[in-house]
Amino acid sequence: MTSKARRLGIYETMYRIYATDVAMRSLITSGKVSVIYYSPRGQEGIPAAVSAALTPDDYITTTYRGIHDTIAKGADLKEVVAEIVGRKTGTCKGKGGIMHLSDPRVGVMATSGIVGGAIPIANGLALRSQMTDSDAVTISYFGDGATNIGAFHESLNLAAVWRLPVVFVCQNNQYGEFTPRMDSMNVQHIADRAASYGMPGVTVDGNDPDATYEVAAAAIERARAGQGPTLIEATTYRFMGHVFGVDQMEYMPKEEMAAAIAADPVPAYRSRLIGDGEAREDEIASIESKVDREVADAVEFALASPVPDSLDAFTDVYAKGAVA
Amino acid sequence: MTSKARRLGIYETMYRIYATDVAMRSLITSGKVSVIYYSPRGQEGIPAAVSAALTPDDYITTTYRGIHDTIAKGADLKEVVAEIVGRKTGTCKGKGGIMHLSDPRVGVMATSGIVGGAIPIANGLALRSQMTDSDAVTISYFGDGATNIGAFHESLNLAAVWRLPVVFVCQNNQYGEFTPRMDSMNVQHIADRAASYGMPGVTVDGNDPDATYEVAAAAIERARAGQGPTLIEATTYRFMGHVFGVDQMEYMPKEEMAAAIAADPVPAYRSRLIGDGEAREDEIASIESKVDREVADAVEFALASPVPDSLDAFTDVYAKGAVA
Amino acid sequence: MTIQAEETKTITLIEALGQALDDALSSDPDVFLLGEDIIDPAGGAFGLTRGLSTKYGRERVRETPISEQAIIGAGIGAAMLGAKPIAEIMIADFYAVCLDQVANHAAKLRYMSGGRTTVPLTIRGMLSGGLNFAAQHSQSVEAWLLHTPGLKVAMPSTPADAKGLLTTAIHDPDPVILLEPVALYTVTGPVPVGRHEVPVGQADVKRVGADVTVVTYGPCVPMALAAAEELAGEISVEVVDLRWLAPWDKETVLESVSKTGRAVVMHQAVECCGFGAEISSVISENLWSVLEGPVLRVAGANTPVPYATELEQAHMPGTNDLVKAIRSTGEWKSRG
Amino acid sequence: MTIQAEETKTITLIEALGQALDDALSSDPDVFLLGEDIIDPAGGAFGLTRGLSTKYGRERVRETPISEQAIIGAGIGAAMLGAKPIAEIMIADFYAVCLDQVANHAAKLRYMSGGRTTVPLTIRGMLSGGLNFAAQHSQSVEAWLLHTPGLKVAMPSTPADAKGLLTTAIHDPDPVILLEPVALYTVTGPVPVGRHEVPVGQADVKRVGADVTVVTYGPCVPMALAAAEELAGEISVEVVDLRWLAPWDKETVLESVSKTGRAVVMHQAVECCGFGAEISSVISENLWSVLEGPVLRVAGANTPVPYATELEQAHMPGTNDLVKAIRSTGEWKSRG
Ligand SMILES: Cc1ncc(C[n+]2csc(CCOP(=O)(O)OP(=O)(O)O)c2C)c(N)n1
Ligand SMILES: Cc1ncc(C[n+]2csc(CCOP(=O)(O)OP(=O)(O)O)c2C)c(N)n1
Ligand SMILES: [Mg+2]
Ligand SMILES: [Mg+2]
Repeated sequence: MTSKARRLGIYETMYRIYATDVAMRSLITSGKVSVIYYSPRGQEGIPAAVSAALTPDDYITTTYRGIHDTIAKGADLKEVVAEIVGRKTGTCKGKGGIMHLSDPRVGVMATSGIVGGAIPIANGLALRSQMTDSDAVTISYFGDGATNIGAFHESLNLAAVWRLPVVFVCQNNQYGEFTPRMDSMNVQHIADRAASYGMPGVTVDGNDPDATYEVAAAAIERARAGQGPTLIEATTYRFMGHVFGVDQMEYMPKEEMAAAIAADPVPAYRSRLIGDGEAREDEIASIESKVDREVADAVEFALASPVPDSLDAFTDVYAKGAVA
Repeated sequence: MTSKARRLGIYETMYRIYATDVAMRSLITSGKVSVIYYSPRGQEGIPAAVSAALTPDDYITTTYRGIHDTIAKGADLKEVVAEIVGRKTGTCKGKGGIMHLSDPRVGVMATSGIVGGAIPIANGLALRSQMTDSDAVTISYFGDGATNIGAFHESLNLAAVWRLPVVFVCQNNQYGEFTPRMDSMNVQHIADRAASYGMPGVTVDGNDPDATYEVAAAAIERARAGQGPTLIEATTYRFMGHVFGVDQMEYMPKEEMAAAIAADPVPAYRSRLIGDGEAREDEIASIESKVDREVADAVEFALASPVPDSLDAFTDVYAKGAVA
Repeated sequence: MTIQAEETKTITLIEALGQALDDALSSDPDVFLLGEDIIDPAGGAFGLTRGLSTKYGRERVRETPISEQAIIGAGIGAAMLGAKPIAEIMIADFYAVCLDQVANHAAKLRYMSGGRTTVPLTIRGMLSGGLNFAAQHSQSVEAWLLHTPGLKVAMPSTPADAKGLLTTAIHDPDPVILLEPVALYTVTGPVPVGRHEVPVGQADVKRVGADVTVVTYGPCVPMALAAAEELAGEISVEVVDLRWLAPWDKETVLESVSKTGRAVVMHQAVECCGFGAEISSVISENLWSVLEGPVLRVAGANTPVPYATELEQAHMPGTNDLVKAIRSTGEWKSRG
Repeated sequence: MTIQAEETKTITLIEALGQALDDALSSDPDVFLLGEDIIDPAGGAFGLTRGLSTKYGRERVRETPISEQAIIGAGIGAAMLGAKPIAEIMIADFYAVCLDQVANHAAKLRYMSGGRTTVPLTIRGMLSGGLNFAAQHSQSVEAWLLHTPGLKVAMPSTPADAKGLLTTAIHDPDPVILLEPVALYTVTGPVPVGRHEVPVGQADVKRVGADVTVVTYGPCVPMALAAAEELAGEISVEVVDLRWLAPWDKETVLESVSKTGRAVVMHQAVECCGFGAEISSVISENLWSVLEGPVLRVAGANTPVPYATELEQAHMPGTNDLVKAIRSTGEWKSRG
């Protein structure tokens, strides 16, 4: 793939995430749906860049704030929106919601609502790839706050000891709920935590999709080559706070937010691509309108989809049979 | 206190631990008692040196393999032996056994059988000291294997963020049960893990009580002065394997064991003190016989003590009243 | 009813909890709070602790990293030295990440030390359910805790009880866990203005009746009262709100069932191995000869909690389920 | 009895478990083991896995750091991609350090994903108790797991059942937890030489009787058989060994109690909110009209498990307690 195609692809993914998020937020703000929603606004560049270095056979795990990771990995947009609005046609038949989006057909294997909860599982996916000599790589996405929980520590240690083909991507958006990162840890760079495991650690500007791509591609290559895991800290910012519409965001300094919005990765990357001569404004615009239609279709599909049958509550507990 | 007095005190403590361990093992080997027992043989120097830098008002938490830490902190030897052999007169009235020795009168606050389980509690003790402007320091003892469990990570991070007056002393005896340390982690020095928390980390030869004292005293001083926690890795070796009498120790290379025994800290420190002119052989011998009598008395006391009443099983669940 | 004829003010359950914390912080220097996101300006995920860090300082209202094991451990250790810490576990499902500190340490330290150490720690936080928060943020985990001797466990259903239970918990010499039904956070009711306690182990008969006893607690209490109201005239329902789940008020429950001869137990937790089974067993063991029929259970279905409203409603027990169960006891023929 | 008239060999329960692991490793390349200290030369804390790492290599018999969350997570992830991992949790008390992976993830992933992902993981390890291992190494924690929909849970009492349950667990499409009573590790019995399974949810009537049903499992089964023997001639006792606790064999239990009209449930776990309460409730709910008296429970006292023998014996339920309970059912007057 040419670098141009790749970069346009990254932008398209970013825009898909962006447009879906805008649509979701307007569904909520307008009162059309009432759901808990964790906006990825501001973090689009990270999974878009990482996914550009992945194949459909690779795997990811992510968190409640993982709609961007899930879309970037190629999950069906219709199903994603339908799941969040609680429909039978969603990725999880309406049983999971945004905290548990999963689409194993494209490698979205587990989304956890427990901070750090999916990190140990990422190791297991990578272990299976290692044991079956597949060259699939697993990406484990999580937040800065998650690096303070026990499961993070145990998992990075085990991945290093077993040289698992897994890349840990910490999306450092500077906050865990309402807690500024530096109130909860004493290290400037989360990537430095890799040293505890004898694993490489890299900090990259997560709002720079090109830089993020380079770092991710190198780590993924390393993992694929059997050289073991890497911890990537991709710095970014969370424009919409923790839970969209609920979080008052008073704890986020106004100047900090203003600076972050000024560095908004979506328009910034758009301008850069145009500036670099990768595409003309109208070419970008036509990608965007294609995506806008896709998103509009997804929303329409979701809202037109049936709600689940109440009896579905009793299936999928075990492999076979229903329980009462 | 003169350096001579301190060094002789450290040796006396080491010998007290040593003699108690010999007595415990002979009780078991002779079949006089049948109990699970985790021998500290080989690790005597660490708590003996650390305790020389502590006051009776300081606190410790430790593990199932913590009889040496408990004795070094000044717990009543009679009660310690009585507890291990399951008597009513033990530190815990026979309810705890070796995995749960506690003597809050001398600051032995919690002994956990869960790997890493007491580390979070050490923080709490230190927090109370900090909040009440007491200058007490808490020592949290644990093994090398424990540094791979989640509770270790969460606790060191919190201690650093809150600058707690706690010193984490990892007794790196090279094994966790039957697993060599380097099979379970990818870092040469456990002390390097301190960097993840923005906390100083020091590796010291735990078989050298003088070096260990210096390192511990500096860390304790730091903690007392409000400058926060330190992670100390004290390297050592476990002569008797995991559970005494049960562990076949086939997994421990013979040469490694031979080298460790050749460097046995108890006779080595004895010789060093004599060589340094701190005491004559006969003066040391008289300390030893004093301790031997103490240990003999403790064993006698323990074996002569009554077993618990079965109704005691139902008390101490809650503060007041018994449960059925 | 334990609310005395004293001055009261009508406030929400969440306000009552905040008030109990405020009172405790102001009256007892040994009290402090620790937990994730509890400081101002947000003051907790639902604003329960809002204002407290500003009033008492961040030393006594301590924000923590996302480290539940470290949170509980810090609470345990401080409590062992005489503090009265109040640790927040934001949502009850997160007991799964710190159960070792709760069940293997807080619950057992007194016992394992032969009574030499004590853990006067309070742990509190939301019990979710019914909010479309899905399988990992909606569980009622009280049975895990009730199967762990050494813990005291309470769950309020009214603002007054919330204040009283939390106040009692804070000053109790043992580890107490308060599970706060978030579904009831905005419920209002009269709350004593002064210090108010609900003695350990004391249930409250929230409605007196003659025909059937409903034993319940927490978020199901309003449903039980609604069911009782719906059946009024037809069946006279007594509603016992346990409030304390450990230790629980067997006396009050057995007295009520002695009178009615019929009992239905209701809780939001899944049925299998839920607290309802324990209550049912104890009633049967003690009142065999007076029971007109088996103790019935109305509880969550034995599935994880689903996300979409239609599914979650199907999973959760509701007023209708309870009404049906109560009615079915009426069909029993008296044995006598 | 499910043991067929096929070739058997008399071995210990721990050997039977080792054999099931060996057979699975040799017959199915998707099977692998992971856990602490499980490799040679030690082969596990009690030598259960001895020989397997030498035979199958350290890739398939994987020693891990002391990181139970990471162990279970690795098992979950590998299982989601088609492996049949067998993770060891050395002692059941340690579920407290990894309950989040077990209860919030392994148990729920199928459901939360609407059936798109599956976790054919086996978790096995010792259930301690009676060995003077004290409060943190002696707990019977099955009720925590049984209150968590999505898990299957089994406990053997004989070498043959141990082999059969473990074999079934390994090949089951859902997460299965096998709790192995270490007190029975050295018990011997005939074990089928070939592949042997115990179908999910199938109990075994270990002794046929007419007067009283004892429902039990795991370490209490030998006690129940001893009690039955002691009472032979006086009271005819039927002993139902559940083997599978989730899902459990309600049919067999209800059939037995329909016949006897009297039931005693026994387990080593503490009584409050133990599985006995669930069994008791289900029996009462279903067989009210045939019961001659309440279902009785014989269980661990509601205290942490103490260390010294005299204390631990007082805490644990024993054959004598069961005999007493069974005898007490004889005093009931028949209702009929
Ligand atoms: C174990 C656990 N503790 C607490 C929570 C509540 N919680 C949900 S998200 C969150 C903040 C996580 O921060 P971070 O890891 O930085 O991710 P972000 O939301 O910023 O993407 C918290 C505390 C949880 N879900 N799980
Ligand atoms: C959470 C937990 N997992 C496993 C065990 C079983 N276990 C007891 S001691 C031990 C080894 C600990 O090694 P280390 O921390 O190095 O301490 P040492 O015994 O060498 O002093 C293990 C795995 C346990 N007690 N707790
Ligand atoms: Mg964050
Ligand atoms: Mg060790």
